[in-house]
Amino acid sequence: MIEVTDIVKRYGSNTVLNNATFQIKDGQLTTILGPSGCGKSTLLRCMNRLERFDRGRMKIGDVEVVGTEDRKLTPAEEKELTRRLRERVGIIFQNFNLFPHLTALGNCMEAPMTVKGMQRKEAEEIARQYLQKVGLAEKENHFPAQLSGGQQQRVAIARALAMEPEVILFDEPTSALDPQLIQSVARMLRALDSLGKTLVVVSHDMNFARRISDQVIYFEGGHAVESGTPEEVFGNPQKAETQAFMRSFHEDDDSVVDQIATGQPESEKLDTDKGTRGTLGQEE
Amino acid sequence: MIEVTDIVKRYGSNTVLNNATFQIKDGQLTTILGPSGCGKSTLLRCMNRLERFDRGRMKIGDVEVVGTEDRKLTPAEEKELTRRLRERVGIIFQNFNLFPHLTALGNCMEAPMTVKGMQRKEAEEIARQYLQKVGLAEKENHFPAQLSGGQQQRVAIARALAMEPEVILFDEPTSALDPQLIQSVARMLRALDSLGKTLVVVSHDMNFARRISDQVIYFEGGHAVESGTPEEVFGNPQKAETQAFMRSFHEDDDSVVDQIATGQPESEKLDTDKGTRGTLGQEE
Amino acid sequence: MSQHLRRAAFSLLLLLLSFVPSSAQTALERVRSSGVLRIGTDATYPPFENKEDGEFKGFDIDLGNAIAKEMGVRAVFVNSNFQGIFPALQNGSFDVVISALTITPERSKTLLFTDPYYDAGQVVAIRNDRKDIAGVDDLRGKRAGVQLNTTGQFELEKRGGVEVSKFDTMDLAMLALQNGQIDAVVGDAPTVRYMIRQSFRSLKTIGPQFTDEKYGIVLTPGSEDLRDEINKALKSLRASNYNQLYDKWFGEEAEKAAEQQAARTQPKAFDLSLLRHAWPFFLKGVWLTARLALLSLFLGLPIGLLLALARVQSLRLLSAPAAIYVEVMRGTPLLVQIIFIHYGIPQAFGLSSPDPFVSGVIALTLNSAAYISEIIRAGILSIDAGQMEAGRSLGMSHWQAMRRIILPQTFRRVVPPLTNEGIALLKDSSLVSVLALEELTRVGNQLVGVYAAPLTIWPMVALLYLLLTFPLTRVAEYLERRWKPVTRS
Amino acid sequence: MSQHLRRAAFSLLLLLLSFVPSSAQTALERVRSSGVLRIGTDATYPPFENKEDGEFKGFDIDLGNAIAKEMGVRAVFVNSNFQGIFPALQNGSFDVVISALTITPERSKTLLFTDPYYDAGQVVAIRNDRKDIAGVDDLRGKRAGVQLNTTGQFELEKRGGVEVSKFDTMDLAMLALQNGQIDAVVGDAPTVRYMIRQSFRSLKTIGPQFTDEKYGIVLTPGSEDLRDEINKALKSLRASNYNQLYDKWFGEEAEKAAEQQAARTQPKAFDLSLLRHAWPFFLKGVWLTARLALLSLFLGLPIGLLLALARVQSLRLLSAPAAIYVEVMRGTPLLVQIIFIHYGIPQAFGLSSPDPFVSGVIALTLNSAAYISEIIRAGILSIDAGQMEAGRSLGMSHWQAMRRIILPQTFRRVVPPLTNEGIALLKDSSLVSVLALEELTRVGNQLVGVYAAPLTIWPMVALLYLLLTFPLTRVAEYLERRWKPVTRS
Ligand SMILES: Nc1ncnc2c1ncn2[C@@H]1O[C@H](COP(=O)(O)OP(=O)(O)OP(=O)(O)O)[C@@H](O)[C@H]1O
Ligand SMILES: Nc1ncnc2c1ncn2[C@@H]1O[C@H](COP(=O)(O)OP(=O)(O)OP(=O)(O)O)[C@@H](O)[C@H]1O
Ligand SMILES: [Mg+2]
Ligand SMILES: [Mg+2]
Repeated sequence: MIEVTDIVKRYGSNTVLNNATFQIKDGQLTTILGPSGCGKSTLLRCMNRLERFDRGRMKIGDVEVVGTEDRKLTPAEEKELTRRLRERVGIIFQNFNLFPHLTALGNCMEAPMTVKGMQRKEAEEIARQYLQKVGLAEKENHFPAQLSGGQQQRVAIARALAMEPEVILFDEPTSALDPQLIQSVARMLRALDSLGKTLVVVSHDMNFARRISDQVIYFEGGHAVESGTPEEVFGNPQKAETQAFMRSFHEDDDSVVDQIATGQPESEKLDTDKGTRGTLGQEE
Repeated sequence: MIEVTDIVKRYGSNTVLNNATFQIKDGQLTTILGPSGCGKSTLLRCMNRLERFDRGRMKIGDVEVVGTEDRKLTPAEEKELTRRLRERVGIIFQNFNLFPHLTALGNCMEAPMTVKGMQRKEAEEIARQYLQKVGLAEKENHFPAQLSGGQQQRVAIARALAMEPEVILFDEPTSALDPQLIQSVARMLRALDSLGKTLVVVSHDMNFARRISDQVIYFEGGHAVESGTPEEVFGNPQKAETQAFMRSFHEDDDSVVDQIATGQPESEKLDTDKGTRGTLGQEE
Repeated sequence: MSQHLRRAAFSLLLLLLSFVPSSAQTALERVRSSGVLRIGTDATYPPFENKEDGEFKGFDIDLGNAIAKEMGVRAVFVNSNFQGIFPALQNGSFDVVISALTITPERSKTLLFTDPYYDAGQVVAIRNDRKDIAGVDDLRGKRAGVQLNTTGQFELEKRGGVEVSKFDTMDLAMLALQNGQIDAVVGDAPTVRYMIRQSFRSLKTIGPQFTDEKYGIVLTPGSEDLRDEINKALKSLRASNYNQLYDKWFGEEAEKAAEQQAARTQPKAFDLSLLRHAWPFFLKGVWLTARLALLSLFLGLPIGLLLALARVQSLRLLSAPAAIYVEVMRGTPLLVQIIFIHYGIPQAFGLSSPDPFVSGVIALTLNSAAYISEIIRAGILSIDAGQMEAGRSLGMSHWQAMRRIILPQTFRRVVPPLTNEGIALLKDSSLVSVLALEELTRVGNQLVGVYAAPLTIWPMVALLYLLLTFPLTRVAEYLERRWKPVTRS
Repeated sequence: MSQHLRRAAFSLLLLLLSFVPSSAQTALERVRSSGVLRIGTDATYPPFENKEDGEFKGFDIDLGNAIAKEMGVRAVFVNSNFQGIFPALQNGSFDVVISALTITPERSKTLLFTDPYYDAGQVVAIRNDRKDIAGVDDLRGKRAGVQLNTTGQFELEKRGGVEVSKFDTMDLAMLALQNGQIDAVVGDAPTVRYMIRQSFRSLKTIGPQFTDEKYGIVLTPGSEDLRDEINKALKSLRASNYNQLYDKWFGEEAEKAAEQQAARTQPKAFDLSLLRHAWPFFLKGVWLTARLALLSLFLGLPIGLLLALARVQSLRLLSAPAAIYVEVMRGTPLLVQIIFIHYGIPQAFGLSSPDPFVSGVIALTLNSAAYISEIIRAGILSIDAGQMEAGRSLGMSHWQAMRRIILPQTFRRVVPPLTNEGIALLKDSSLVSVLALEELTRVGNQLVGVYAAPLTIWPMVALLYLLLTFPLTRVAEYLERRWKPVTRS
């Protein structure tokens, strides 16, 4: 069970997470949707304690974290907390952060060996197994710089999975993947999910989201606007923001295509960064 | 007019581009589709002369490039060639490569000032204008590290556009973007295209591709398998590979969803890296 | 007293001998009429003369006063550092110099000496626990320490049969003796005694002084009348209270008093009062060192940058020579480079050697440039290749991308190692003392020779270097903070 | 001849005097019965003795042969470097030493000298174009150069009235003279003449030798009979062909011949033949320097690493002391640190000083660690923050991530600046010569004193340092290539 309650995170004056609140049941696959810059990555980073949030509470399993303004932790406490948190929670970064000095295989073996103290052979096996699953069996000896975007992303996935955490946070696991790979990733997530793992996936790929999630959370302006089953959220969204966001996602509805062509006014509403998002339409 | 003829590019033994051949008319918007690792990024990098290809010919406007095996260039020639090529051709990288020491604005001003020798004010104007277009007006003073994935990607787009090249190469311009932004990017591309610019877009986003392109090229195993209008390529693809690839892209067709759920055999065909792409299905 | 000082003073003297002020009166008349005897002294040589909280103290002082009294005039003391004392005497700043000056034929050529007033011979110092040495003659076949080029050394070598270890400075000899590395030390009696009292309580002097260096009062040639008058005074003093005067400063109870006094301050603390006398020397040294290091650093940076740029680009024609330059300049000792630049090259081209300072700066610059270039090169290579690609793809030339994209990111990364280099330069600059440039280290050496307290002077030198590096490191810290790359959190 | 060498040899001698081999025969009997006179010589001091392509040549050689002939025996020459020559004589490796040895009371105490056979006094050297100096007496008020602690210096100071510039080595004095920075040079006649012929053609000697140092043949105490025999031989030689022998080596045509010979080889090329004599000394120096530098580097690396790690983590308790350590160790001069570690600290704790080598290594290690730490710190900071995050997010502790993720990427980046530091260490190690350790630079200084060719010895020293740095830079290059981060293209 993951409970996030009224989390607030600021960068200087810029409030990135603004009383975000939601729950996720164990063993569920939850997709977080939302416009760019709404705080999705930040949220995941907070859940993995890569960043500390200012206020609010967060409970992952039996690990509880509170905002720094509510309670300052001693270095020792902090250390213990992160250790316990991270042995449960794995994350896949939006920008991969692969280890450039290690091969694909090395990237996946490193943590099992150092953290879990596995033997080289054992770690190698596991690493291979997951590289297999993401279809990179034969690139195992390439260094990150020798891999394509998609391949890098898949190495990142394999690296996280190799630690076999209970909770896995994916920051756009498919951004650089083609439909086929998206499917196999989908399949993988499903399988993990059916293995009782809790999955939190940030994604822009609606089809993907709709297809695989048990729960969908729509994020905007730093807080969870709406959450429910895919059917509910995609089917008949309650909140205005959600509706606006969804409307832009019905490719089969050709009117959209026209919209785009003519760049009609409603696009002005599509503002997420509080900055006016210009459209070349205006210039035409 | 861009003509690419029998281009071959190897990394050691690994042949990444394998007699790739295609044409692109001036002022057209061409989308290159294809599985991960099939050589799309490499192709773009070659078109921008960031990498040299081994054999074949490439003609962009009046600039002609031939493979290194066919003809070795003197440093002077090389220099002149890249200069002429790059003042026509701009590229947006899959991994952005923003300048970390410069703000979003700085990133967009740098080239106009150093290359075109613009005055600071002038460059600032142009930079602002394009940041506007990608909806980052109010993040202009953020450093890359302070930007979300999507925002970074948009800065990269603005940075390339600010140089106002005739040909623009996009390596997955929408990977990190939400549907709304994808639309505005689509709109932008359209507009550029209507400004007579030639656009080459590598994308995994079928809807996006179908929606905006004049021409679609399907890439696999390092060469252009099939090319034509979106209708042709998506509607009734000729080649087997294309068909297989397309099949995985009909979300409305629920059978796919089942496929995924059950992970049925045909998924074995979905192999692009020549490595067997495992599926957790097998384990279930 | 330090060789360097003596030689420096002497050369200055020769230089200034030319313009002796022509005065109507004779020296004696001047003194009589004015009723004051102006005495120059370098009050940095206890127990003969030093200043304790503004008061002149010491044997020479008392003697000066006594003599003045005899002559029925008043003594006025003028403090002058040793390098300036003869010129000052020459241009009439004072009438005589009483400053523990040994009478040497060398000086007698150009100066006027009174009769000797103090017998400062050589003595032998040993460890208190040493029984088998009762005098200089027992040094046969033993190891005796001396200061390089002092009477002590020449004496022992004349006598022979002693293994003479020559130390740059007296204090090092004393340390060696204390640590049992040598059997004895031979040197000027007062100096040795003073040192023992001050810092080497575990040592003692033995036997009589076995040579005689005599101290005399100095006047300018032409003031014979005054000289004779002073000699008269000295004679009558010897008859009267010279002895109690002597005892006051060198007698048993004097020793005791001094020892008690010293005992109170044992182990010798960091004696700031020394600074009062030493600071002009230190200042000169610090200033020279700073100039050498900073100049070389700022000249070395651009050269180093160019070398680095030459090495990271593909044209062998540029990179190869740069690589060789670095290999050679780093590979060969700076000292050799200095000697070659100052002596070798001019000789090769039949030119006369340049100003030592210039040679020094050139050598330090060319040398540091090699090291700097490697630091910068490493920085450049540490920048992600994607950055250059991005720059180039935007149409920048290799150099434009370097200048605008790579180097700005490089510099913030190489600040710490560059600071290393800057500091190293401060130290290496001490090598130019081979060109007889008196930078900080050299000055330290000289002062340790003058004062008995090595464990006071050296920390002082160290401190001054520390003070020199301090601004450097502060600036570096500032730049590091200022240029800190912005990170996500 | 170099002070160092003389002293070193002498101490060795004293050491070995104890076990003189007891032999049934007297020295003379031994020679007669064997029919050979075994002569020890250090064939590195032309024109008295040197080896030209395996052949002993020189005045002493001819003399030796002549004497043997007189005695009706055959002369056999044994080459021995100067440091070993007396011990060798002692343990009977040869019967006599003929090696341009000055007769000194010092030596007479422990060795047996024959009557003098050569008069090597002091001479004055000036520039060929100098007219106003005809002899030593004209040096009044002029600047004369001498080698530190040589008869030349003592003589001039005895006479006084001359401004004496003391140079560490004779060659520097000659260079200064040639460059017109001084008016004259005073030194041992043969040496000065030889130097002029070899490397300073623009100089000349003037006037007679104004002192007499006499060379004698050396025997061990106890071989008086042989000594007397040799004196006889010498006497009869003087009566017969001593003069032509002298002229052969020092007469006009000898000079001419030598000059022509020298002229042929002007400007003096890099004379490898010197190496033949010098290599044992060089070897010792190189070996010591290498040991000092490598030891300190390898001990300094881990310490530097720890310091760096202490500074990049958040706990002030660790980072603050590390920062201070670096500030102080970089801020203060290595020389001072060496002196304090070797003298100061032991004295403070009343211990006796450690072995100089140990002190040297400790000082160099602690000093370099400070510089190394800054280099490594800069490397760590240059790694993208995402790397640490990735490591931590996988559950690694800060230190695990450091060890496995950050440092491996760091090291490849800091190879060049670390190489800088390693090379700097090679040079800085020369400072330990203050503890009388004879590392490469010191050896160079000594040899330049022995041989007349500074512009041959110094390049040699430089070359040797170059050879020392070479492996270092090669290894660095290898590591750089080996660790080159894999890039896209
Ligand atoms: N270090 C920082 N300083 C200031 N603002 C920051 C910093 N890091 C992130 N931000 C801001 O926080 C907001 C949220 O960033 P975040 O990366 O969480 O967005 P996101 O939801 O992941 O967007 P995307 O889908 O594009 O990745 C963005 O507007 C960004 O500009
Ligand atoms: N330096 C290299 N050495 C060896 N192989 C490389 C190197 N760089 C790329 N490759 C291989 O070239 C192939 C094509 O890479 P490329 O980045 O062009 O693929 P892509 O089509 O862009 O894939 P994606 O859509 O995932 O970005 C990949 O299989 C990759 O492993
Ligand atoms: Mg994000
Ligand atoms: Mg790609």
